[in-house]
Amino acid sequence: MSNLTVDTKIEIPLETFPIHKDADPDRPREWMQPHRIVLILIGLALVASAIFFLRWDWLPNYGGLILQGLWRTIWILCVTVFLGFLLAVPLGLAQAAGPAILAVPARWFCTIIRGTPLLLQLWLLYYGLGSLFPQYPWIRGSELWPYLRQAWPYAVLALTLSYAGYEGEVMRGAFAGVPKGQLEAARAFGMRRFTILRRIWLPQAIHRALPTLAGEAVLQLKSTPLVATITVVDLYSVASRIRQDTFITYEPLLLLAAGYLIITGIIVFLFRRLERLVPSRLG
Amino acid sequence: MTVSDAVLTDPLQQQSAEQAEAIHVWNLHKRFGSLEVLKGVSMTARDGDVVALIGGSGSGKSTFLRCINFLENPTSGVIRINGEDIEMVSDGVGGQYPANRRQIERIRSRLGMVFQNFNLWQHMTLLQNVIEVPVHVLGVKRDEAIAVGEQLLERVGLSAKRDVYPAYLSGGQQQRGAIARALAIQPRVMLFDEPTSALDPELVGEVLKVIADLAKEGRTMLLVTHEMKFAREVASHVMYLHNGIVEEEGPPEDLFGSPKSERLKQFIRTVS
Amino acid sequence: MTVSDAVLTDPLQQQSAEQAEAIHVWNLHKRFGSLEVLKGVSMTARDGDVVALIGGSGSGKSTFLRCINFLENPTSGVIRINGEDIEMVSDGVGGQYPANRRQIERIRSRLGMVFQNFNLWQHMTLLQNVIEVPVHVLGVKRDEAIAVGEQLLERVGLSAKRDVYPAYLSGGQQQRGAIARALAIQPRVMLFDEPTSALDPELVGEVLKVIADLAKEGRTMLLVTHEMKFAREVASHVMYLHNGIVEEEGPPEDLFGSPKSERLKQFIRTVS
Amino acid sequence: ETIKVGIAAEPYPPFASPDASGKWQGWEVDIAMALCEEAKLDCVITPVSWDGIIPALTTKKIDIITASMSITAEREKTIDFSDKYYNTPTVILGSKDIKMEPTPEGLKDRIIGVQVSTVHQVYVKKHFAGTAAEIKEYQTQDEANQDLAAGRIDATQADALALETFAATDAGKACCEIKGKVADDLEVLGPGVGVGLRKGDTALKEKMNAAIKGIRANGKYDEISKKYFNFDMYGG
Amino acid sequence: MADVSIIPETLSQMLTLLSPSPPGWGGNLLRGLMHSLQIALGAFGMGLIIGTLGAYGKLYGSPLVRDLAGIYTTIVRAVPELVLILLLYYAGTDLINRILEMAGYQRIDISGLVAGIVVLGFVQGAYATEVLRGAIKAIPYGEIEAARAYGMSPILMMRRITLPSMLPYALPGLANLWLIATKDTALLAVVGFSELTLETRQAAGTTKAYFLFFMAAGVLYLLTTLFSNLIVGRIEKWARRGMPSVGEAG
Ligand SMILES: Nc1ncnc2c1ncn2[C@@H]1O[C@H](COP(=O)(O)OP(=O)(O)OP(=O)(O)O)[C@@H](O)[C@H]1O
Ligand SMILES: Nc1ncnc2c1ncn2[C@@H]1O[C@H](COP(=O)(O)OP(=O)(O)OP(=O)(O)O)[C@@H](O)[C@H]1O
Ligand SMILES: [Mg+2]
Ligand SMILES: [Mg+2]
Repeated sequence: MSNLTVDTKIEIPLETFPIHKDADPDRPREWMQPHRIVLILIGLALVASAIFFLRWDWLPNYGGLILQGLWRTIWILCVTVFLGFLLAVPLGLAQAAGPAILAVPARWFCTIIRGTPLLLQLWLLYYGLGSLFPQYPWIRGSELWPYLRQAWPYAVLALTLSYAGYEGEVMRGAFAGVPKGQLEAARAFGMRRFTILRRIWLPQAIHRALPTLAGEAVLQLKSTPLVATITVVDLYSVASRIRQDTFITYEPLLLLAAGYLIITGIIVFLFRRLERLVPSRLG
Repeated sequence: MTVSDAVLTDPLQQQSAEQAEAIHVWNLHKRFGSLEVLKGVSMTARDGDVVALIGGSGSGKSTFLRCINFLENPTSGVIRINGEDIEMVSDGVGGQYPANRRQIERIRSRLGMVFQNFNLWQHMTLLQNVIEVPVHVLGVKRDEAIAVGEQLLERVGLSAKRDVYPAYLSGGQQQRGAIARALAIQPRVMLFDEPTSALDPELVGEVLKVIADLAKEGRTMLLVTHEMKFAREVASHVMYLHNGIVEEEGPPEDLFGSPKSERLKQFIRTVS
Repeated sequence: MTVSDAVLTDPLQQQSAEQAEAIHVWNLHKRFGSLEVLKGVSMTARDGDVVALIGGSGSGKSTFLRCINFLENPTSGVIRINGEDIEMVSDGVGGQYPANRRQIERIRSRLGMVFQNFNLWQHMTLLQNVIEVPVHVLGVKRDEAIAVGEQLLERVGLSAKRDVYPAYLSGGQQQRGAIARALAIQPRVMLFDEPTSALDPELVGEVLKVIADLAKEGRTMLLVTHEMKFAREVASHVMYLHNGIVEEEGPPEDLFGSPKSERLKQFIRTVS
Repeated sequence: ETIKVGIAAEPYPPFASPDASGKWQGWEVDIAMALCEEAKLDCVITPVSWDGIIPALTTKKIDIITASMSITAEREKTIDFSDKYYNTPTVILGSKDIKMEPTPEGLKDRIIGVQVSTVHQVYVKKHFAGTAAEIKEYQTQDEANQDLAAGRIDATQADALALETFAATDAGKACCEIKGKVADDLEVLGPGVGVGLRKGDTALKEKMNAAIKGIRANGKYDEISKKYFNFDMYGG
Repeated sequence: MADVSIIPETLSQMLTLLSPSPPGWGGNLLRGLMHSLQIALGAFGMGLIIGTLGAYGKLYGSPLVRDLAGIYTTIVRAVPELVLILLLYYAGTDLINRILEMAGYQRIDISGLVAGIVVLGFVQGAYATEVLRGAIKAIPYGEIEAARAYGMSPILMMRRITLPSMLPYALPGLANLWLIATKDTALLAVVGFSELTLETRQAAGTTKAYFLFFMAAGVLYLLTTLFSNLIVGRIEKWARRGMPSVGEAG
C-alpha cells in the first residue's frame, strides 16, 4: 500500500513556475483591503463637502479656459520632460565617466541651471535674448519670426534646460551608482560602448533613479506656472485669473490642486509601473 | 613603449608563428598603486589547450585573467589573442592602455568569461542574460538565440529558472547562469574564474565534462581553480602562481606528481 | 498559530529539556510564492556539535540557514535557539513573522553568520567591518575590539589588508574577511554558508582547523558545504538535503560509508 | 482698536512702494493715512503679498485693503467695497511706427497686450477681440510695456497713469506714443478704485465712505494728489 | 538695445542701487538671502527627517502605512505650495481661532514664519521620501541582511549601515532638493516674511530696475549653489569611499 503511493506519486517540479510574478508573498492579492475602503470613503466625504459647502457658481464661465489651461500645462510638461531627459542623459554620463572636456562644461551647465531661479532664466531668454531678435530686420523678415515673436518657444526652451540641469545631476549619480561588475561583464563580452550604455548602463541607472525622476517630473509640473510671466496661459494662470476676477480665495485653487493631483497621479502611476518592470530585491 | 619594440625581445615570438596560438602573454606586470600584483607572468595557450591556473588566495589569478581581456590595463607586457597583437599606448603616468578600442571589443566578443562573482546583469532574467550578447553583439537572430539559450539553460539544469531575475537565484544557480551566458557566445577562448566554487560535487562533474567537451572541439580554456582534482583531470597544462610570479608550470602529471618548488610541494601536501 | 500550539505536537520537545540545545528546528516550511523550497525540515544541534548540511545546488541549504536567524520568515515551523522559543505571529496571508523583534535581535547578536556571497559592508574597511558588531551591538570598547579584530585578521592572513575597502579585495580575501567578522562576535552558534568556496586548498585546511577549534570550545556550528572531505572530517552530524526535505542524516561515517537513499548514493559516487 | 490697512507687498509706484529701509510711501499710502485720520481711526500699514491679501482680510489679519482694487460686480459678491477713491482714464499706448486709433477699427489686425485680471482685459476682450489679430495677457503691466518696446506687440491698454509714466521714460519715448483714450464703458471699467472691506463690515464701510467725502471736501485729497500727479485723480 | 528701460543707464547708478545701505538695496538683498537660507535650512532638515521616515514606511511599513505614505507623497507633491500655505496659515488658524473663541479662549496667532517652514518642510519631505526610497532600494540587499543577521536594531542599522550606504545614491537628488528649497522660499512672501525673492521684487518693482536686481539675485543664488556644490562634493567623495569608480578601464 505504502509502496503504491510512493510509486504513483507524481512529482511536479515546483520550480516550473517562474517566481518573479508573485515573488512577494507579503503582498496581498486583493486590491480592496478594509483600510483602503475607509480611505476612499474619507476622500469621497472630503470631495462631497467641498462641493456642498464652497462656492462654485463661477465655474461655468471659465470652463473653456480651464480646459485650455489644463491642456497647455500637460503638453508643456510632457514636451519639456521628454526633451529635458534626452539632454540629461549625456549630461549625466559626461559628468560620471566622460573626459574632462565634456565633464567640465556639463558640470558648469548643471550648476548654473540649478544655481539660478528658473524665473530669471525665463526672463533672460524671453526679454533678453528674445528682444534682441527684432532689432535685426533680416530676422524680423524671416520665416522664423512668427515663432520667435511668440512666447511658447522660449517657455519650452527654458523649462527643458531647467529639467535637463536638475536631471543631469540625478543621472550623474545614477550612472556612477551602477555596480562596476555589471559594466565589466558587458565589456568582457565585447559590447560596444554605445551598446553597453543602451543595454546595461542606462537601464540600470534609470531603474535606480526612477523614484527621484518621478519627483523631478512633479517638480517640473510645479514649475510650469512660471510660463505665465511670459504670457503663456496655463492652468495655474487660469486659476489666478479667476481669483483676481472674483476675489474668491480657495475654490479656484482647489480646482487647480485637483488638476495637478490628477496629473501627478498619472505621473506617479506610470513611474511605478516602470519601476515594477524589474523587481529589485530589498534588504 | 609600443608593442612592436617589445615583440623584438620576445623569445616566444618565433615559434608562435607556426602554431595556432590562442593566447600569448609575455612578461605581464600589473600594479595597483604601490602593490605589484603581477611581476612578469608569461604564458602561451594553443587551440584546444586547457590551462589551469592555481595558487593561493590573493596571488593574482583573477587579476591575470582580467588583464587578458583588458578589464584591467596591464602596467606593462605583451598580450596576443588569436595571433593578433594588441597595441598599447602609454598614458604618461607609468601605465598603458589599448590603442584601439574597436580591436579590443572585437577580440572580447570572442572571449567568453565567467567571473568569480558571476556578475549576471541584474535587470534581466536569466534567459535574457544568456541571449544578450548573441543578439546585441554578435547579431544572432533573436529566435535562434533563444533556442540556443534554452538549450544551454537545460544543459546547466536551469530551464525552470529562465524567467527569474538573478537576485532570486541561489549561489550555484547564479554561477551556472554565468557559465551558460559565457557558453552562449560559442567563444574560441574561454576564461573561467573559479567556475565551480559554488557548485555541489555532482555539478562540478557536469561542468568538468562541459569543459572537456569544449576542449575537444578545439576551443581554448584558461581556468582559475581551487579544485586540484579538477586541474589534474581536465588541464593540459597547469600554472602555479605565487606572489605574482609563475612559481612552476607544466603538465599536470609532472606538477602534481613531482613538484619541484618548495612552495608548491607545501601547497599540494595540504590537498591530498 | 502561535508557537505554543506547535510545541505541543513537537516530538523532540521532551528530550531537549535535558540537554543544552543550541539550535532546534522542527518541521520548517518555507515557500517563495508558488515555490516551496523547504518542505518540513527538522534538526537539533547541541553545544559543540558541528552539523554539516550538504545537498545539490538549489536544494534549499542557504534558505534553511537564513530561516534560522530569520532573514527569511519561515512559512511555518518551530525554531528554538539556545533553548529559547521564538514566538511567531501570523501575518494573515499565509505567512508568519517573529512576534518580538527585540528577542530576535538578541539572539542574532550571538549568532555568527558567514554569507555565501560574503556581504561585507562596502563603506567600511576590513577592520571596520570586523569591529562593527562588537562595538556597536555588543558594546565592546573600541580599543579592545580593534585588538581582537587585528588578531583575527592576522589569523586569516589579512593583516596587510586591514585598511582596504572590500571592493578592492580578491574573492578569497573577502571570504576570509567575512569569517573574521563572524568570529569577532565570539558567537555561541555559528552559521557558515559555504565558508571555503573561494579559498585555495591551503586556506581551506586553515579554516577547517579554526572550525574544529571552535567546536572544541563548545560552540555550535551549522555548516553548508560542498567539500565532502570537509564534512567528513569536521562534522559530528551530516544532513543531506534534497528537494527541500532531509533525505538522509546521521554521523558522517554512516552517511558517507553506507548511504541508504539512492539519491545520496549517486551524490556521493560523483565525489569519490 | 487699531485698524490694519492691507496693501500689496509687491510695489506699485507711485501708489505704494517701499524704500530700501522698508518704509512704505506713495499716493495710496498717503490717502489711506488721510482716510484714517479723517475717520479718527488708529491705523497701521500692513503689507501682504497679493496672493494672500483676500484671505488675510477674511481671517481678520487685516481690516481694509487699499491696493488699487477696481470695483466690479463680480468681486462685490466676495468682498465689500467703499465708494471709489480714484479713477483714472483708460488709454491705448502704441508703437510709434504704426498709425492707429483707440477704436475697434483703428486696432484692426494689431496684437494687443494687456495685464491679466484687470478691467482692461475685460474691456479689450469685449471691444477689440473681434478686430484685433491677437490679445496677449501679461502678469504685470511692466512686462507688457517691455514687449511693446521689443516689438512683440503693437499696442497695450491700461490706465493713463501707468502708460504715461512709461511713455515718459527713454525707452518709452523711443518706441511708443499714447494713441488716445478709449470709449467709456461703465459696465466694464466700473466706477473706479475703492477700499476693500470684509463682507458685512458695514460700520467700517460707512466710516470710509464718509472719510472719502471728508478729505475730498476739505482739500486734503487734492493736496496729496498734487504731490504726485498733475491731473485730477478722482475722475468724472 | 530695446529693453534699456530695465537697465539703469550708468554704472554709478547701478552701484547706488546695489549699495548695502539705504537708499541702495544691496543690504535688503543680503538680508533676504540670509532669511531664505534660514528657511531653506529648516525646511530641508525637516524634509530629511520626514523623508527618512516616509521612505522606511514605504519600504518596510504595513500595508496601511504604505498607503498612507503613498497618499502623502502624491498629494503633498501635487498640491501647489501656495494652496497648502493658504490652507494652513489662513484657513487653519481661522478654524482654530473659531474653535477657541467658541470655547471662550483668546485668539492665537500662528507665526507665518513657522507655518511657512512647516509647509515647505512637509513638501520637501514628500520629495525626499521618494529620493531616499530609491536610494535604499539601490543598496545591495546583502549588506542590509548582514546587518540584520548580526542583531542590529533598526535604528542602529539605519545609522551604521543603511544611511551611509545609500548616501552616494541619494546625494544628487537631495542636493537638487536643497537648491530648490533655497529658491522655494518665495512662498513665505505670502505670510509676510521678506526673503530674497520678495526683496528682489520689491527692489525691482520700486526702482523699475528689474534686470539689475534679478541678475543680482541670480548671482547670490549662484554663489550659494557653488558653495553648496563644494560641500556636497566633499560629502559625496566621502560617501563613495570603498566604491570603485565606473570609469572605463579599456
Ligand atoms: N528570495 C527568493 N525568492 C524566490 N526564490 C528563491 C529566493 N531565494 C532562493 N530562492 C530559490 O529557492 C531555492 C533554494 O535556494 P537556496 O539559496 O536555499 O539554495 P542552496 O541550497 O543554497 O543552493 P546553492 O548551493 O546553489 O547555494 C532555489 O531554487 C532558489 O532559486
Ligand atoms: N582593484 C584593486 N585595487 C587594489 N588592489 C587590488 C585590486 N584588485 C585586486 N587587488 C589586490 O590584488 C591582489 C590579487 O588579487 P586577485 O583578485 O587577483 O587574487 P586571486 O588570486 O584571484 O585571489 P582569490 O583566489 O582569492 O580570488 C590581492 O591582494 C588584492 O587585494
Ligand atoms: Mg580571484
Ligand atoms: Mg546557497
